[in-house]
Amino acid sequence: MKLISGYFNKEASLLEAVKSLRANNIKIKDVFSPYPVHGLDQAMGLRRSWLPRAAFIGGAFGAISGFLFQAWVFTRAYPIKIGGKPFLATPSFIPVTFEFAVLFAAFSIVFAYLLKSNLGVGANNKIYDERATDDRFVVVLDTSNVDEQEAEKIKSKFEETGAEGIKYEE
Amino acid sequence: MSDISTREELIQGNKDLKTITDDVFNPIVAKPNKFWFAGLLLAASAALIGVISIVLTVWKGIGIWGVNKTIGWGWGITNFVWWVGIGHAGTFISAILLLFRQKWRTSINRSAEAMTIFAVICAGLFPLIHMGRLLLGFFILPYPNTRDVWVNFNSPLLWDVFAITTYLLVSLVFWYVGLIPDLGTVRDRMKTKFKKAFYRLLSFGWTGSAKHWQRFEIVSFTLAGLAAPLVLSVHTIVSFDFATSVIPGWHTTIFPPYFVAGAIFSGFAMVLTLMIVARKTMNLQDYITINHIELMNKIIILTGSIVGIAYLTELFIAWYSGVEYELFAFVNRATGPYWWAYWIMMTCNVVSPQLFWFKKLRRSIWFTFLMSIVINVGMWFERFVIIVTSLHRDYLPSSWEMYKPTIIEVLIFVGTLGIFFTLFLLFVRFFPVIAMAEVKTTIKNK
Amino acid sequence: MKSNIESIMENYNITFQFSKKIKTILAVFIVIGVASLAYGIFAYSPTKVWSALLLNSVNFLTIGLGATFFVAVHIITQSGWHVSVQRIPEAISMSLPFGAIFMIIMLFGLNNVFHWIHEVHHDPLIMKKEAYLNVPFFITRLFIYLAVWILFTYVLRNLSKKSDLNDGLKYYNKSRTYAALFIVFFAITIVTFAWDWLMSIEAHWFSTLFGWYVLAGVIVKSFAVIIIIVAILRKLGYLEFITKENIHDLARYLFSFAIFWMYLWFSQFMLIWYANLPEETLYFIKRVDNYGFLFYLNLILNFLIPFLVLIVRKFRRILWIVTSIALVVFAGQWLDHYLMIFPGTMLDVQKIGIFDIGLTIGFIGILLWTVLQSLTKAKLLPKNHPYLQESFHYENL
Amino acid sequence: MTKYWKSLDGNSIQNKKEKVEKKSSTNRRDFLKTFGFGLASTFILSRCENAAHKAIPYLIKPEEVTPSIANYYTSSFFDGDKFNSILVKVLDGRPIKIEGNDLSSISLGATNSITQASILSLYDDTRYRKPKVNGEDSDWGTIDKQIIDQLKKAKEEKGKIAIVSPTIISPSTKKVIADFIKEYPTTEHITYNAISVSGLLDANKESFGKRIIPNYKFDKAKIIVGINADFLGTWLSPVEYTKQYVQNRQVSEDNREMSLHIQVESGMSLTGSNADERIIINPSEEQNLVANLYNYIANKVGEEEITASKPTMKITELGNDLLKNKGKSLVVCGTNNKETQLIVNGINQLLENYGKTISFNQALLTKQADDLEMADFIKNIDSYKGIIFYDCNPVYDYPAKEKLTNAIKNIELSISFSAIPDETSEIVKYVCPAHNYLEAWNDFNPKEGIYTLSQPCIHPIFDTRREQESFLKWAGIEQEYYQIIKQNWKSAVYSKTNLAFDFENFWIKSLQDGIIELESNSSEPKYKNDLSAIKITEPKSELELHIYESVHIGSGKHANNPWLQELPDPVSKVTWDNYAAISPFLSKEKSLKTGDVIIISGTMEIPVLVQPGQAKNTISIALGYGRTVAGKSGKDVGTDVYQLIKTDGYKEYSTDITIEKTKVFKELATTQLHDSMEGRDIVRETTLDKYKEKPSAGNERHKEIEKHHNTLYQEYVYEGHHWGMAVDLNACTGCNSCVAACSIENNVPIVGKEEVKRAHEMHWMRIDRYYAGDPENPEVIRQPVMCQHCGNAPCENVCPVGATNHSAEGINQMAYNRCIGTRYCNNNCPYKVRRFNWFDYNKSDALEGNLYDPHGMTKDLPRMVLNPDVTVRAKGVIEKCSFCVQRIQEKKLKAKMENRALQDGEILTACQQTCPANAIVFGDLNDKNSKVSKLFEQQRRYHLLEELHTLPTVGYLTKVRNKKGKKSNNKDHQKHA
Repeated sequence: MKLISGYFNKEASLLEAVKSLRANNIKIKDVFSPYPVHGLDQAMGLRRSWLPRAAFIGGAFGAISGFLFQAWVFTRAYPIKIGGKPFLATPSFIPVTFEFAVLFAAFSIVFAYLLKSNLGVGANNKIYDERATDDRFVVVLDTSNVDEQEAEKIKSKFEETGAEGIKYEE
Repeated sequence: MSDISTREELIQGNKDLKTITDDVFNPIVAKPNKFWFAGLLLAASAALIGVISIVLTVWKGIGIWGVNKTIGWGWGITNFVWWVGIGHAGTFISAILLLFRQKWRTSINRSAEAMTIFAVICAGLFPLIHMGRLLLGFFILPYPNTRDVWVNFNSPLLWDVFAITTYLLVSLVFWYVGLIPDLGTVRDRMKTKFKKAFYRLLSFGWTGSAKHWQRFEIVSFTLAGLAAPLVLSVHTIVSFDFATSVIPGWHTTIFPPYFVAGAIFSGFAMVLTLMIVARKTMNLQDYITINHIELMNKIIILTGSIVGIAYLTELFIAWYSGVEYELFAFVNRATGPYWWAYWIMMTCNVVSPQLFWFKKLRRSIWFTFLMSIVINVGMWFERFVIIVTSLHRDYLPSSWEMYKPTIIEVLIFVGTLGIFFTLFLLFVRFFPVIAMAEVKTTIKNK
Repeated sequence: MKSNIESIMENYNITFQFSKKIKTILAVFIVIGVASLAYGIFAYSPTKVWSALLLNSVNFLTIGLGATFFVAVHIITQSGWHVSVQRIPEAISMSLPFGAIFMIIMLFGLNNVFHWIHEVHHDPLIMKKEAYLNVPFFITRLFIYLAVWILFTYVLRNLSKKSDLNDGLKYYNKSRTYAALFIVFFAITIVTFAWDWLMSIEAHWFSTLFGWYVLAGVIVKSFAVIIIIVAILRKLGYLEFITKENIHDLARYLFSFAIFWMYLWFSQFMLIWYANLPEETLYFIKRVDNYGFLFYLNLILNFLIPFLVLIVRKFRRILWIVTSIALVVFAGQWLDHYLMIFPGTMLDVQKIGIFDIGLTIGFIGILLWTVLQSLTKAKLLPKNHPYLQESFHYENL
Repeated sequence: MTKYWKSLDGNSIQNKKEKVEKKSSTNRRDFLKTFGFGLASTFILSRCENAAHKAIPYLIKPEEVTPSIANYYTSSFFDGDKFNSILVKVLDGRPIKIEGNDLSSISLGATNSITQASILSLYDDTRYRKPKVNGEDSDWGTIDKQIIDQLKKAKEEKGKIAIVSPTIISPSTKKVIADFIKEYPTTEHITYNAISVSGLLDANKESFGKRIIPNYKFDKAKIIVGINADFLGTWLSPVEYTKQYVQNRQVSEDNREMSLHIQVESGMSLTGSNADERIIINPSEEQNLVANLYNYIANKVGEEEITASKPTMKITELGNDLLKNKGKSLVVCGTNNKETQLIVNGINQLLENYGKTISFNQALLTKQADDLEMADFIKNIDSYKGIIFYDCNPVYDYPAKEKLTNAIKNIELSISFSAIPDETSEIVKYVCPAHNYLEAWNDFNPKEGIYTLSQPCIHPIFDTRREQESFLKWAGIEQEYYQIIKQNWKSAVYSKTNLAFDFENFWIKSLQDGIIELESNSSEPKYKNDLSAIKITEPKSELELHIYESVHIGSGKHANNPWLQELPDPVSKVTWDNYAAISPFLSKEKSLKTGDVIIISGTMEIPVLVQPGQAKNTISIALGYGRTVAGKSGKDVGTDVYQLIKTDGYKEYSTDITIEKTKVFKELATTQLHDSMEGRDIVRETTLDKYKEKPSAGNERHKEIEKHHNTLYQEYVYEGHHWGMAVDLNACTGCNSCVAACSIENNVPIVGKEEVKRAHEMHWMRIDRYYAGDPENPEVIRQPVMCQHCGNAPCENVCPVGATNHSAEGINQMAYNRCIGTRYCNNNCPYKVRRFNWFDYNKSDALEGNLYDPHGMTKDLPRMVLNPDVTVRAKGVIEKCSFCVQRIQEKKLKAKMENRALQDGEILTACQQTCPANAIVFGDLNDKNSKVSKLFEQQRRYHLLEELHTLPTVGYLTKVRNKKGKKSNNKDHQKHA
């Protein structure tokens, strides 16, 4: 795989570069930045993430299962008379139901996020540049299937938008 | 991003991306100073004493505490509520302030969240060790067993189990999700092989990819959305421990929001205590500026006033209710044998925060530090007043008793302080204390 | 986004034009209200009529009050997002004097709704409360509340209006002090107001949370009303500068405070349910037993519907959906007041009928009239507001 | 209530009350058989170690023993002071509980706390294991030989021998002693009572020619005046008197009359605290007051007056009240002053009470000793060659300690029969330990015409021998004491009855009933008296000491019983100590507060207790404390005041003293710190006049509250049983017997003084005591509080593990095994009746080395007293009243096995069963005809803190005070509705 990457030290130049590359229909492999750059996802044309849905599903599952579990325990499994309260003591079940919902929702979204992003203990994702987590912005393009001319164009776009450096990788 | 000229820069010192990284990274690799070691030694010793006291309690029995037939909960649960309260600020800062777009939170949320987690750990200890039969404490979990007994879902103490566990786990996850990018930064800057491997493990393979960032933001925001009601629920449920009962002084409907306000109040005070020390010792004045302190002080006035209004509401309704037990409970608080605790509480929590209406005091580091201690003391006494003065004279005068803690109870409290500070000192040594990536988004010079 | 900024520039000087057509419609509303009132006086007991008047007066008053609170809170927190809609709560807050008039009219009907007024001399429990529950003090309190609230409302409104002409920051900074003072006064008086006018209807009953619970309702309602007015103005062709993000934010607050309202409702109910002390449960027993349907409907309108709909991000960004929910919540809050008042004042179980709705329509007519009238008095966008830009430059995740 | 027995010889022996049938053992063979079962267990018992590990199954099961089913044996308790007819519950060979024998006309099934707790002395770890010579262990052969030698020697030398004992009421023992004296004619039998009534006896002798205590009939009196006589707590026969007293105190809608009780006293006694009116006097005013009362009445009825100075207080009203109730009044006086008692006799005579409320039929025989005889003996003690101490401990409980001690040390032959080490047995030469009363045969004649038996319920645990056997042995009589009793009964009792057709049957019946009451209707003796010679003592103004008997510790004999020590004093609620009770007035004057130590007359240090209702210039101190030789529970607990009793002439229980303040503070272990009801609606009360008008008087709030009883959820409907309890506050005297019974029945641990100070006491029930009104003369009100078994129990809601929940029969139950000890339930209990196991009190913890057992209750021997039907609770769990669920289950099961419905009254809770005041009634609320349901229908019924809607199933009946038309001055706790 042949890669070309452009290095920027300003957020503005990065955005400009990404926009201009996209305007030229050049496919960007990935962009690396030390912090979430505002507007970069629109610039790159990234779709909104579906992750909140994981939270919603997890939360709904947590709430429903939490409530049903309590109701089952109190009315079916082993009904015990407690303080004269009804067996199906709905108000009493709300706090635990709520906690179940939040717990499941939070863990669902976090696990979904880690899995989807291939993050986790022992994950060894390729690091293109160590300064990308510090003060550099890196735009990486895959040039495997790209001809010379196109590659040149990329390079010129990088230079136009003020890239600090350009790196080629096999 | 267009300039919004009216807002001041959140951090000072005209930082750029590089200097921010340096400022946060350097303490991790630098050799810690004497104060750090001295602090750790002190904290760890205190923790050890606490652990010994806990072991003694479990072995000998709760009888070595000062609690008695009338006052079933004393220091133990007071400390529990106090610690849980402190454990509210971190998540409040990172979740609710995130939802309210209060960008200034970025300088303090990392350490505040860490503090939250440590405080919740300390808090969680107390309900466990105050059990008469800690070794059978697992009964409190609803697990299938041959006797087919489950737990009592009516019990607020059980709700606590779920609330505290959920809160601890979600806070931990929330905190760690935020840490991952910064751990990536540390990893990439780390030179020594072993440490690099260590941080590689911790950083979960973070690269800084735009897609990751996009998801990171949405996950953070969703977690904030979940954590915001969660943080309310935790102290609400803690307040239910008291409010569901029929004990005058405990059973009052205002408890849930008032406990939450009180928790945030005390939590911010603790954040201030720690931040004021940390910014000084770790040279973070540029990040945790006087503006940050002022803003936190404003939240302290707000929450302190809410607490104050709640106190007055309780007092008024105690009279208005026409229920003699209610009225007595409050009169007894103010004039009974524990009057001093009540007035410490009143002075520290209601009167003194009002001094922050003066801008000069709000922006005085020393005064703020003093106040943060005062408020923590006051909030400790609030819980003490609620628990002890309500119990010690409830319905039947024949059972009225006095409560005095034993040295063991005091040492356990000291022990949790030790645990808390030990963990915090280790945290500042090995983790980025400031959320670099988030601070980087706020600066204008990028 | 450029188009947005441009349009803002164009709209800087626009004020609302209160057209004849709208006035006619509102006049019809008011006529319906008056007719209903006349019918009510004719057909129902004075207690019922006064109860309905109390419901609508309190509802009316708290809408205006909630708006002032909204303005003040955003000033002291130095918020920016709301600037594009700020003139709407300001306009709503100008209804406050009318609300005050209704409250003063209510003074003539106190005997009909507050049973403590006649029982204070022989009911031993109420006798204990006489130091607080006595008519002169009650009326004095009302006048203090109204005077101070109206005073602050006008001060804040004027400072805001002045900022249009002059340096925004100067007036803004000035208004911060007043806003802070108002908040302090409001925080205490909204609670005592709730005790006076709502809790004391059932003078035996008490709940420490009650004041804050009413406050939560007022906040939710203020967001609902703002959203409704925004929608009306949009319909009439104004406020094109309002972005999806602004709507999203309003919806988010509506959503959050609906949850917060539910939280307080639950806290109050659950604690009373749990302890089951007769002195406290009597309040809920009346409502659950006699008004069961409305009791649960209250939760559906104020929590379940807004929660289930607005939890979806997409829906939070669609004005008509948000507006529908706002209307539901508005109705829900009205119902909440209904449930606070009627089971307490009326001995026999009541049904919501044409009279109640007609009267409310009348009050809504008056409210809209005053609000729209005030909107004509100032520009729709506070162009010198220091955080104006911010209002257009943020995104909701 | 008891075990149903098939009679042993196959004859169906019917009881008077059919449902109560009691075990008897017929003859020696049967006796042996009865105890055959015990051999294995007692063998193990005596070896103490490995007790539980070597249970041996029966090869051939004795027919009357079913493992885990209790047998009840009739017996009698007499400690030389007070008598009680009892049943002993024996389970698997161990006596574990004492109940009253309801066939006894004396106690009618009730017991007092001392009787209840006496079971523990059987298992007292300090008991002598063997006979001792000069403090060294010995054996009976050796010791008998030495003693007989010495006795013979004394006989030859005509040396005097004394048997010192308390009043002996056992006819057979008396016979044995007589036989012994026949053998050794130089022997004298000297009796003394630690708490003496010599003055009363001699006064009666003078007035009536009979030196006995008459039969007081409190139930016949419309007005009772007690003068320093704590007849409900300690005086003579308190259980009997309580039973009588409450008959006229328990009002109901059908019977709205009650007696008027006026108590004249110096210290606040249990009786005084129950009085409708208390008149406070210093001890020195007593005679003056009595004389003036006599004169007032004499004047009205036209009799001659005696010379006395002006009364120190108004007695007109008192006199008029008495006069109004001629023949229906009763004046009793507790003094040991003969003159005073003579005047009291005179008063009763003027009031025509003899033959009506006081009778010489069935006179009480429990105290007959003569102070002068004992004083004389002490004076001449050095002239004796030998002294035998029979069931007494004069070195402790006789004031002339030093003299006695020296004399005993110098005497050649000194013998003590004491079963446990005491001050006397410690210095005698020979200790011949007697059996515990539960191990031995004996008979008693507590009242004229009333004979009772006590039978062994367990094989003697140690190598001990009953006193009578020792006497017989030493007198050279080869006869068993058991046979002597039987013979004696045949001649002395059987001959006077026609209860059975032959003696064996009579004997079986006697054993089965435990009591035989003979008809007796001898005519009342004539009164003849001349009071004119009496010189009335003038009241003094100096500080006086008033020495009294405490309700639980009594004479001090049972001081080593931790159950008694831990029972709170009925009035002061102090445990584990005595104290100098001073009046609030004196407290202010001398600036003394509770716990300050003072020095009395330069000799003894004692902490002060500020006691409302105490006479201003009088300090009251209880006897029975300050034992120097006793087990851990009795030794050095409190201060001994026997030495302050004057013994020249009649013992004087009051004397002049001086006090001196010290800087020492000694905290008293009190179970109740707050004395005021704080104007709360806790105990509801009314006056008799108001009650007569309206039975709901004082209880108006009940209806009001019931009206507002609304709930957000349906109340549970109990099908089947719904257990409930009614407590009559008008009957309860606060004697604490119920607390003792409850603790014993339910294995409630002893925590000791230090823990009581820390409010860690474990009693499942308590008797709350409040004062109201003027602190110098307050009204006292009491309320027994146990778990209220609420239908809407706040405790149940909050237990995270559901360890406490509700049974289908309405009992708030505890699953100890489930409890994790959060104490949340206790916090949430408005009645604060839950108790937490702060430490490992009974060696049941999983962890080692953390036993907390200050009084050795977990040692193998005391542990034998545990009730195996009730779980001992581990460290860290909550416990509380269970309505004696084990008793409920037992009776339910029994009814089921007998295929019949459970009868009302069949189940008795431990507290109910022992209550001398009939204040507690337990039963099924679903049974509309049950006693408890009937009581619940009373308009006096209310529930504690009922406004909380906890729906307790314990109901209280309001207290009614007989206050004659006076305006109630107790606004303090009269709630306006």
